Amino acid sequence: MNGKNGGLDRSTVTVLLFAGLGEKVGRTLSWPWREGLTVAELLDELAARYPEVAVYRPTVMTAVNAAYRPVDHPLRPGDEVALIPPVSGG
Amino acid sequence: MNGKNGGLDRSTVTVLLFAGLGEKVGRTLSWPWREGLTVAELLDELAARYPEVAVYRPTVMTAVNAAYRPVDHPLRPGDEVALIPPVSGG
Amino acid sequence: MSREADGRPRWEARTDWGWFALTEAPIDVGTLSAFVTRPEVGAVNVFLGTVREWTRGRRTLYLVYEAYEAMALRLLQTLGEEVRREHPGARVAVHHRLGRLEIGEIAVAIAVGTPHRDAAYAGSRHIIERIKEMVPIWKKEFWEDGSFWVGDQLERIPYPDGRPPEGPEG
Amino acid sequence: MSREADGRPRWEARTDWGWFALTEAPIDVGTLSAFVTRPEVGAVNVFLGTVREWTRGRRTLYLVYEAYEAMALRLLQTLGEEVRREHPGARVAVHHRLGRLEIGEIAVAIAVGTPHRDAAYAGSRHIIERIKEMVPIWKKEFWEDGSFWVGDQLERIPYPDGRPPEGPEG
Repeated sequence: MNGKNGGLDRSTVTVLLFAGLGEKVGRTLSWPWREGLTVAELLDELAARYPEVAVYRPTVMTAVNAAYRPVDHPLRPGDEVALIPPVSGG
Repeated sequence: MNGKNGGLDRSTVTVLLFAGLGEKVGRTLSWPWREGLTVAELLDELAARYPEVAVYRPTVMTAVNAAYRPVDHPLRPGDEVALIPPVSGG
Repeated sequence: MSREADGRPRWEARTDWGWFALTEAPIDVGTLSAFVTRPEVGAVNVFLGTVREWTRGRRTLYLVYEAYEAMALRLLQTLGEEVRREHPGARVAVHHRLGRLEIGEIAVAIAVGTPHRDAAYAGSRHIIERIKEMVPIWKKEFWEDGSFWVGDQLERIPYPDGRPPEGPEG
Repeated sequence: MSREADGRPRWEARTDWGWFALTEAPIDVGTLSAFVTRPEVGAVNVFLGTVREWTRGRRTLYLVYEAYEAMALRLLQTLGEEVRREHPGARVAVHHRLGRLEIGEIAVAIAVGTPHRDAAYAGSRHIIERIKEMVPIWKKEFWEDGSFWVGDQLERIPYPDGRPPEGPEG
């Protein structure tokens, strides 16, 4: 559950995107990690690169390593960060 | 659904008893019908003959031809009268 | 009255929206839930009453259910119609076992299918409450030390002292 | 992740009281209700979410479900634990389909077994409400004229104008 991916550099985080957002941007991204990076800052960087992330951002919840986390959560290298659009299971 | 039983005299009613009451008194009785007989009067007559009917009487509901009916309901020959102790299905 | 394939008796009524039965054969949950599932249905609620072994410290060995079959079947249909009046388009199946049941067996299965879930929950709940209130079916519990018709203590509320009577049926 | 007998993927967690799964294979209601039925259980409530063909006049052809599987499975277990905290001794099974589903198929099945029925109803209702609120599973609807991720209109409440958007996915 560390989200560590053997094929990825340890100085990155893995970003997972789902549903419409995943279809538009891609389901998995590798993104550079830096000291002190938070979920919010990661979202800023992704939104600058992917306009769709900026559009979805007001509605997504965020999870780190498969658990919901607030946007001020600090990230560690190798973390798996998920952008969770409004769910529609059931 | 008339409760008419080919084997019974048309000047009788059929009485059905269930659960503990049926075990004690018998599950089916044939009882004489008379002009103007109501459910309440039938219960009076049964209670005089079967002490268990008197004991159960405060708790039984009554049905005529498979539908709940109040005790002032008049009976016709051939009717099927059920004494329904507190139910416990489900 | 008809017969199951194995000869056990069965009382049954089936319409385009409802399926009601009293039977001495085991109840199959999947068959009931499939009956109430249709293209217009998005939510199915199923309630199962199962035979519990322990009731307030007393062990049940098995149960026997008895019914006034013709009347009980008619009333189950009436309960289905009540659900349809409240939730138009609902599909309803209610099957109740009769005869001897072992621990863990399904005594009653109620399935209600509706477009949305509020109605499915409300419908199945309505039916089980009304069954326990007014459908002429009776349960006899058999314990290690005796047996007892539930409700037979001549009160409208079973177990008025909070547990089944101590003695065997008198 | 494991595999169904036919090779379809399956994510599963099972304890002595709970059984949680995400699977591309059809869900069998009887298996779930049997899992939550035990000698101490007297009431089982099952909720099924099924694939509805018509939503406000629009015809669904089929659905595709996608999930963040590891997180969804963990959260389903958490929901089971919430029911256990509220209703000690409850048994819980929750299975959710993934991949393509046809009309009438079961998308989610929730079974809760408890000694008495209030808790069984409350438990299954709690789980379906929480799934729709916070478990990372998404539904894509395919219509004759397009497709649409439900929730994707960027509002927290699907169908804010009372019906699905008219156009195909953009």
